[in-house]
Amino acid sequence: MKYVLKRITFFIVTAWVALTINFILPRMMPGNPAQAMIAKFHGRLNPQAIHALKIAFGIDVQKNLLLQYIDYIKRILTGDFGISLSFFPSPVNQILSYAIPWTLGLVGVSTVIAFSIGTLLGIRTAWRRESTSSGIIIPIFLFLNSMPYFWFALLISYLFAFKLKWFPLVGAYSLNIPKGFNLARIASILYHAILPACTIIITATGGWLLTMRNNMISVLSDDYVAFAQAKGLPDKVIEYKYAARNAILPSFTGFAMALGFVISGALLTEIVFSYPGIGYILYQSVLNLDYPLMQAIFLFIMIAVLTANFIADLFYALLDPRVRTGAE
Amino acid sequence: MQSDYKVENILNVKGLKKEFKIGSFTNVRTVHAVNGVDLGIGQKEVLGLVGESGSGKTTIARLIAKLYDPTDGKIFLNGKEIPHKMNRKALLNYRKDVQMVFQDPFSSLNPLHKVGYTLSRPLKVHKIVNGNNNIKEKIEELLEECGLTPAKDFTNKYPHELSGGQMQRVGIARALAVNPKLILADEPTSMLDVSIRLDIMNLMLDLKEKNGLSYLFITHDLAGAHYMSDRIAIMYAGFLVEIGSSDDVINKPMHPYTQLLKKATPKPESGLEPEKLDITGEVPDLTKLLPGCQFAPRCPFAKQRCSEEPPKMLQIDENRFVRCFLYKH
Amino acid sequence: MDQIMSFFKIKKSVAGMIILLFFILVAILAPYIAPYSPTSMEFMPLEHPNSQHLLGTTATGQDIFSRVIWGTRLSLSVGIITGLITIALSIMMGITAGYFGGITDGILSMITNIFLVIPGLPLMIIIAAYITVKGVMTIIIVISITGWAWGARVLRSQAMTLKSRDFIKASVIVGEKSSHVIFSDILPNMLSLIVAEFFGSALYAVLSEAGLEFLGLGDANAVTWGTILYWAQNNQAILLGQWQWIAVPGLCIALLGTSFALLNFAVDELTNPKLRRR
Amino acid sequence: MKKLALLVLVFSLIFVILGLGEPIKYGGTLRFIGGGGWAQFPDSMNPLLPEGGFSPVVAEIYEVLFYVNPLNGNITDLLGTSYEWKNNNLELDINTREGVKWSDGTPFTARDVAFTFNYIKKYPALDQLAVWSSTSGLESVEANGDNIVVFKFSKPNTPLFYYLSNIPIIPEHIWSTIKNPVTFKNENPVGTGPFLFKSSSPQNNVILAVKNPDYWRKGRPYVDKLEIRAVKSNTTSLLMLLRHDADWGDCTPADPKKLWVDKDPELNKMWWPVNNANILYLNTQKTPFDIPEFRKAVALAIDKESLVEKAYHGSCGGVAHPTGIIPSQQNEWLDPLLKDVNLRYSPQKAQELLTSIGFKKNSRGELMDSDGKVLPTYKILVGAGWTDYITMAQIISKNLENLGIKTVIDQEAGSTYMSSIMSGTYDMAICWWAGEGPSPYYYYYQGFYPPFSGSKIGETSLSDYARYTNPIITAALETFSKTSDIHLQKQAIYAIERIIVEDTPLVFLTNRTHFGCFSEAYLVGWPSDSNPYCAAEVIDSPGGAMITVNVHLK
Amino acid sequence: MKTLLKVKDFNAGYVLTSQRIHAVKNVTFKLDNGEFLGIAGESGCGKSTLALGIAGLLNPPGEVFSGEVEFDGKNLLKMKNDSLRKLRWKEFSIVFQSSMNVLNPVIKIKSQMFDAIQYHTNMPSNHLEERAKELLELVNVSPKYLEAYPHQLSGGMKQRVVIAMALSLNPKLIIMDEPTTALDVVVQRNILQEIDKLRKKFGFSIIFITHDLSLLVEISDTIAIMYAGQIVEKAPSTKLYAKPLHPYSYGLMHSFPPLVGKRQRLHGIAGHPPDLTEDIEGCPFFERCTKRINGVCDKAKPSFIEIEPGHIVACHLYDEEGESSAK
Repeated sequence: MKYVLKRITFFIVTAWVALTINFILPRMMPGNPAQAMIAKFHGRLNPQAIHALKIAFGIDVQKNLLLQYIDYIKRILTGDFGISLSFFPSPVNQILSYAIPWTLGLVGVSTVIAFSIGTLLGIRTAWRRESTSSGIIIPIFLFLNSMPYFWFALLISYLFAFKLKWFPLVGAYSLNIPKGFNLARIASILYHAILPACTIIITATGGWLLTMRNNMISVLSDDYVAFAQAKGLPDKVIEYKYAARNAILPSFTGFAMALGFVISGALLTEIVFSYPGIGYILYQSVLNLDYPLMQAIFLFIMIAVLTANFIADLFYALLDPRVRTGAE
Repeated sequence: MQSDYKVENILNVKGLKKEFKIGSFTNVRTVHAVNGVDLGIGQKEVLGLVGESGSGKTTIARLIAKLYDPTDGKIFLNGKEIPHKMNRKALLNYRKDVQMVFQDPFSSLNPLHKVGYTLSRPLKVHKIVNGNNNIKEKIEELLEECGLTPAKDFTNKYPHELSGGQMQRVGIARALAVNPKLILADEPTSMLDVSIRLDIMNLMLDLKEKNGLSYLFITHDLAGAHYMSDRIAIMYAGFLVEIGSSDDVINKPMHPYTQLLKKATPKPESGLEPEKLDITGEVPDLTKLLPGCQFAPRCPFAKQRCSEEPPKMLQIDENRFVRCFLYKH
Repeated sequence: MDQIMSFFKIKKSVAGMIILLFFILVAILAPYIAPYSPTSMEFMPLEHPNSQHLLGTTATGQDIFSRVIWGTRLSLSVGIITGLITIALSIMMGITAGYFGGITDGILSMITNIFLVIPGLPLMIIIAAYITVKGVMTIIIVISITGWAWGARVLRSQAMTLKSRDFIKASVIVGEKSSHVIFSDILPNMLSLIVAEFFGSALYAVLSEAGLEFLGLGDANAVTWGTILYWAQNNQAILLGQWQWIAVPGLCIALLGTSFALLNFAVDELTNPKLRRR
Repeated sequence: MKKLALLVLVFSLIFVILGLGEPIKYGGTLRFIGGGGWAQFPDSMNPLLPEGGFSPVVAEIYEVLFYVNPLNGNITDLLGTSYEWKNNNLELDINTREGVKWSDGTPFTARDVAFTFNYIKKYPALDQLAVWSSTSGLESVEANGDNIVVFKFSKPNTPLFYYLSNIPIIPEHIWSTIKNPVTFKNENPVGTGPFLFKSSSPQNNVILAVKNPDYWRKGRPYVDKLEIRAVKSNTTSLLMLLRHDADWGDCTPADPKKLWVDKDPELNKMWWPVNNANILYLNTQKTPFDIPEFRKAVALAIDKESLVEKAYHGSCGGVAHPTGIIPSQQNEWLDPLLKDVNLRYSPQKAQELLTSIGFKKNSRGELMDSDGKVLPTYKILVGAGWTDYITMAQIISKNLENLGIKTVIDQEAGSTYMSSIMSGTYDMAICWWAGEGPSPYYYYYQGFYPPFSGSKIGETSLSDYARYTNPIITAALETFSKTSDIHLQKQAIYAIERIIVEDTPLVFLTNRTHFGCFSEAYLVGWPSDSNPYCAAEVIDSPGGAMITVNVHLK
Repeated sequence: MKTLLKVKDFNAGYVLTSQRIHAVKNVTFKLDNGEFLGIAGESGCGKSTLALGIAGLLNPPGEVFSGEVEFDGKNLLKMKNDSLRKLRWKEFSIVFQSSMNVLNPVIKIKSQMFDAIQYHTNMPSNHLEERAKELLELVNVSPKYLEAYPHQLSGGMKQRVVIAMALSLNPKLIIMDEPTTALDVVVQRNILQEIDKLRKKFGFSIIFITHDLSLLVEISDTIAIMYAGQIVEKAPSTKLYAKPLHPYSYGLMHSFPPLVGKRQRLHGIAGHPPDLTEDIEGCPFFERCTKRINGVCDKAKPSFIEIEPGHIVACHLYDEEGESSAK
C-alpha cells in the first residue's frame, strides 16, 4: 500500500510539473492560433478573418496568464479539454477518440510484437552465444535498429503498395466494407495495418533483442543458473524458468515506457501511410498552436506513460517477490 | 555511568548511536545499527572489536572515520570533543590523526590509479611534504616501511598488478602517510588468503611499535582478535556486550554470547572434537529493537527479566565490563 | 591497455570503428572528395547518375554526391556533438545525484524522471517549431534537452554503486574534496559506461536529426543527410526514378547509426564483466 | 408506312444524337483527394466558420448567391439570379432564385438570405469575410418580399459584392433556434446544394456525399456520389492519383508535368491557373528598404526566371508581372502603357541604381550605404518546411550576395512566421498577396489600404505586410469602391499600377496557382484553360463546388 | 569400505582468447563410501575447478583437459551430456561456494525443491510436498518456508535449504564448495553439526572444500591439501594435524593463530602463489618454501610418496633423492 502511495505521489508531482511545462511552452512562443491558421492556408484565407477567428477562439481578449493557468488546471481536473482550434469547433475529446484507438491498435500491437520477437531472439542469442547464427543476427538487427524508420517506411510503401500493389497505399480499412463489427472489416483493418506495423516492428525489434540478450547473459552467469544446471535440469527448463524469467524483469520498465509512449503515436509512419493516429494530430496541433489539443494530448501521453510505469511496477512486484515484500 | 572513558585515551566515544533509514518516501524503516556504544582506545593500544556481520562494528569504524554522522553520541580525540559538523580545515586536521584501512584490498584502491599516485594524494592534501622529489622519496619510504620492496618497482604499478596482500600493504601505507595516531582497521585480513593474513597482522603490530600507533581492529574472528589486540570488545546487535583485556575475554568469557562465539570458533589446539552448540544461530533483526536484552531470544540462560528490561554495562573490575543480568546488578 | 587490446579483438567493434573512421575521413576530406559545391544549383536538374554526377542531381540542379559528402560533416557533427552534450548533461545530473544522494538526489531524480516521462519526439517538435533561430545548433540543443534522461538514470545508479566502493571512502578519509572524488575516482571508473552511453546517444541523435529534418522542422537550408532526404521526399524522388537520391542518404544514416550501435555494443560487451567473453 | 415511320424515327434519333452531341452519362463517383493541408477533416458542417474550419463537403451542401470567377470576373448565378446597384451605389438589390427548396423540403426565400447576413452581424465570430466591418459601409440587409434582398450602405462599396456573394446561405427555420452558432457543429446539414451529406469516417479521413435528387438545377449533378479523402502527405495523394484511386487531387507534385501529366498524358490532366503572386516583402519601415531605388535594385538583382525553374519546375505560371496582376486579369486591368514593363534580371542595372543612391561595395565586396556603413546581414523570412519558399530564398540569397547584400534564411513555424510578418519585425519575407478577387482591386486593397497597415514596427499590420501606403493609391482605391462604372474603376487601377511600377513597394517574384490535378480515367468535364468555368479551387469552396456539378462519366 | 569415486590424473582449467590457465594439474585421489574428504587450499589453488570438473559442470571457458573420473563404476568424463545430467543430483549433488545466491530469487522455495525431484523421478505431485517438508525438517527449517521466496530467509536458512535440496534424491556423494564461508561462525558451526548428523544417518560421502584448515581438521576424516592446482599432501585429519609433512601444509596449519593459550608471534607463508598460466618446472611451492633444496625442487616435480598408510605427500624432502640431499 505504501508502495502504491509512493508511486501516486510521484505520479501527481510529475504530472503537475509536466502540465505546467505544457502550459508555459506554447505560450512562450510568438504568434497566435489565428495567425497560424492564416499561414496554414497559404493565402487562401481572407486576412480579415483573423478578427473573426480571434473571437471564435476566444483569444480576442488578453487574459492574465495566472488566470489562464488557473482556468487551465481547473479544466483539466474536470476533464474538459475544451474545443480544438485547428479542428474548430470539434471538442478535443472527440478528436482524441477518433485517433487514439488506431494508435493503440497499430503502435501498441506492433510494440508488443517487437518486444516479444526481440525478447525471444534475445533469449536465444544469449543462450547460444557462441553460435554463428547469433553472430549474424545481432549485426543485422543493429542495422535494422539504426535505420531511420520513416525512410524504411517510404521504401516499403513505394515498393509493396505502389509498385507491386500488394498492399493498400493509405488508410486504415477499405471503404467498400459494410459498417459494424464483422470479419471482412477486421480482415481489411489487418490488411491495411501490415505495412505500417512492419516498419515499426522491423526497426524496433533490435533494441529489445539487445536489452534482453545483455540481461540474459548477465543472468546466465548468476549462481542460481549454475545451480539449476547442477540439479541436472533439462536445458529448456534452465533457459526459461531460471534464466529468461529473471532476465526479462529489467526489460519490463523499458517495455512499459514504450507502451506508454505508444500514445504519442508513430508520427512518421502515420504520415507515410496516411494512417489515422494521434501522432499527426499532435504534430498539427503544435504547428497550429492549438493549445487545447496539444495540452490534452500531452496530458494523455504522460498519464499513459505514468500509468504504464505504474502497472509495470506492480507487474514487476508480481514477478519479483523481492520488490513486493520490500527487501533491500 | 559505567564506561571505560579515560581522558588519557587517544580516542573515546560516548553513547555513540547510529540509525539508518531504509526504504524511501512512505516506506521508511529504521535500522538500529549502533545503540549507545562507549569505547576508549588508549595510546599505542589495539582494541579488538568482534562481532558477527550486522552487529554494527563496521558502522562504528565509519562513524569514527567521519564517513557517517552519528545519530547521537560524542567522539573525543585526545580528550577534545569532535563536533558533528566540521569545516573543511577542522575535518582535515581530524583526518590527519585518524585514518582507516579497509576490508577489501581489491576495492579499496582505485583500479585506475598507480600506487604512486594513490600514495601521493594524502601527502599533497595534508601537505605532509612538499616538492615532487620529496613526495617521491616519502612514498618510497612508506612502501618500504610496509614491506613493499624494492619500493621503486611498486610506485608505477597498477593495483591489478599486485597480489591481495600487496594491495593491503599499499592500503596500510596510504593510512600511514599522514602519520596518524589512530588507525581504524576494518577486517583488514578477512579477504586475504590465510597464508598472507599473519604477515599483515604482524606488519600492523610492527608499525604500531615503531610509530606509536593505536588501532581499532575490527574482526569477526575471535582468534585473530586475540592475536592482535590488547583488549577485546564484543558487539551484538549494535550493543557492546562485553569488553576486557584480550586474555580475559578469550579465556574467561562472561557474556553468554561471547561464550557462544568461543564455542563455535574452531580450535584444534584444544582437541579435535568440535564443541557441540545448543543454540541456533539466527541473526537478530536490527529494524526491531527488543525491549530487553537483544540476545535474550537465543540465550540459554535467559530469564523473564532479560526480555523485559535492557541490561546495563556492568563493571566487573578496572578493565572488565559486561552487559548481562547473570552478573550482579 | 588490456581492454583496449581486447576491444580490437571484438569483430563488431572493428567493424564499427572502420565505418566510423570512414565517415570521419569523408567529413574531414569533404572539400577534396566532393567534386562540386553542395549548394551550387548550376547543373541540369534531375540528372540520373552519370560520370559527372555519380549520384545524379537534385530537382534544383545540385550535385547529390557532393551533398552527401558534405552532408557527412554536419550529420556526423550533429551525432557526435549531441552525443557529447547529452552525455555531459547525463553526467552532470546522474553523477551529482548518485554521489551526493539525499535531497540533491531527490530533486535531480525527480527532474530526470519528468524528462523521462515527457514524450521525446513531440517535445522535440514543440521546441524545434518554436526556437526562432533555425539551424543545426537548434537541432543539437533540442535533441540534447530531450535525450539526456536515460543516460542520467544509468549513470546515477552506477555512481551509487561506485560510491559504495571502498576506494571512494578511502579518498574521502584521505581528505579529498568532493569535486576531486568525482573527477578523479568516480568519473574515470565510469568511463566505459560513459563511452557506451555516448555512442547510444549519438545513434539517437543521428536518427532524431533525420526525423526532425524530414518533418521540415530542421534547417532545410543546411546540408545534412536528413535534409537531403527531406528534399528528395519533397521532390518525390522515387517517382522521378531518382532512387539513389533517397536511398543513399538513408543508407548513410543507417550505416553511421550501425557503427555507433556496434561501438556501443562492443564497449558494453567488453567492460560489463558479466557480458565479457572470458 | 410503318417502316417509313420507323426509319424516320431512327434517323431523327441519329440526327438528334449528332446534333446535340453525345449524351452525358450519369452516375459514377467523384473521388477527391487532399494532401497535406488537412490533418484530418473537421467534422463540423457549420458553413459560416472560416474556410478549413468546416468539413469540405459543406461547400457542396450550402450554396452562395453568385459564384464570381476570380480569374475573369465571370458570374455564375446560383441562389441569386441578378443584382443591381441603386441610389448612387448606396443600395444593392439582389433577386433570389424561385422554386428552390431546402433539402428538408422547406422553400428557400429571400428571407433566408437576409437572415444569414443579419446572423453573421449578430455573431461577429462568423463574419469571416468581414462584410460587417467598420470599413465595409454595409448598414442593413432586408428581404423585400420572397425574392428580393436589399443591402443598404452608408458609403458606396461596390467591390463588397464579391464578398457578399461568397457567403453561404443558411436556412432561417433551422438556424434561428441555434444557441451558440460559433461552436455549433451542424451534424445534420440542410442546404440547397447539389449534394447531400451521407457519412463521414473521421478515422479514415473520408467523407461521403450523395447527389441531391431535388437539386434546383435540373439534371445536375451528373455523378451520384462524392468521396472526399484526405491523406497526410502530398506524395501519398500523388500516388493515389497515379494509381487511379482518385480522380481529382489537391496536390502539389514538385514537378507536376513530369510526375503527373507525363506519366499518362492521355488521362492525366493538370490545370494550374494563376490566382496570386509570390512576393518578396521588404519591410519599408526599416532602412534601407524605405528607399525606392534600393527596392528596385533588389527586384532587378533577383533572377526570377531561375526561381520559376528551380522552385516550381516552371509550373507556377511564370514570372509575376511587375504590377503583381495575375495573367488572366491583365487583358482587362493592366494599363496598356505598362504592358511591356518588366524588371528582368539585371545585376548591372541593379548595381547602377545602387550607385545612384550612393551605395558602394567595399574592398571585401560588402555593400555600404551612403554613409559608408556596411549593411548588416538581413534575414529572409520563410515558413519552415515550405520548400518552394526555401528554394527561392536560397536563390535570392545568392543573387543578393552578388550585390554585396548579406542574407540568411530564417525558417519559422507558421504562427511565428505570420506573427513576424504582421508585426513587421522581419527584414525581408517571402509571402503572398493577402487577398484574392476577380479584379486587381482586391489585392491592392488588402495590400495598401491604410487601415490594414501598422503605423510602426510592432503594431499589427493586418494585410499590408510591406507597411507601404501611398496617398495616390489610397485615393484610387476609394475611387474604385465608390463607383460601379468599369471605366472609372480601370483608371483607378491604372493609377495604382503606375505607382507600383515606379515605387516598387513590393518585389514580385513568381505567380502562384491553384493546383488542379485531374484524372480522365473515369470522369471528364474538368475546368481547363479552354473551359475556365472556375479557378480549380479546392473542393471546400464555392469554386470547388462548380467542379462537382460539371464533371461526368467518360 | 568400497571406493565410490576415483579421480585419476585429472587436468582442468580455463581457455581464454589470450591465455590458458591450467588450474588443476594431475590430481589423483580416491573417495570411499561414507567418507568425509576435506580439500583445503587458498584462493586460486584450483579446488573449486576440481569440484566443478568432477561434476561435469565446468562451463566454458572452463574445460577438462584430461583424466578419469570414475564414479560408482561409471566414467563420468566419457558420458554423454544427457546421461550425465540424469546422474547429477540423483547420484551426486553439489552445494556451491556462493550458496547465498544459488536460489532463484523470483521463484518459491517449493518450486525450486520440486523441479529436480520431478525431473529425476517422476514423483507424483502429491508426494512432492510431502518429501519437501520432510527434507526441510531434516535440516531444521520450518516447512512453512516452502511457500516463501529466498529473500525471506536468512543466510543460514538458505544454506540449510540448499543442503536439503542436495539431499532430496539420496545421493551417494555431496560435493560442498565452501558452503559456510559467507556465514557467521555460530551459524557455520550449527550447519556443520547438522551435516555431520545427516551424513551419519544417510551414509553419503562428502567432499568438503574450504580454505579454513582449522575448521577442516575438526570435521573431516581425510584432508587433501591443494596448492597451485595440485594435491601436495593427503592424510587422515588427525595425522595431518599432528604432523603436517609438506612445508606448505605446515605453513598453512600455522597460519591460524590459536584461540586459546598464550599469545605469541607466528609467521605466515611469505610470498604468493605462482602464476598458473605458465608451466612450472619443479615444485610449485619452491618460491615460498623455507626448506627448499635448490637444484632439486626447482628442477624436478616431486612425486607422491606414501609415508604411512593413507598419508601421502609430494615433496622432495621425503623422496630418497631429496632426503639424501637434505641431509
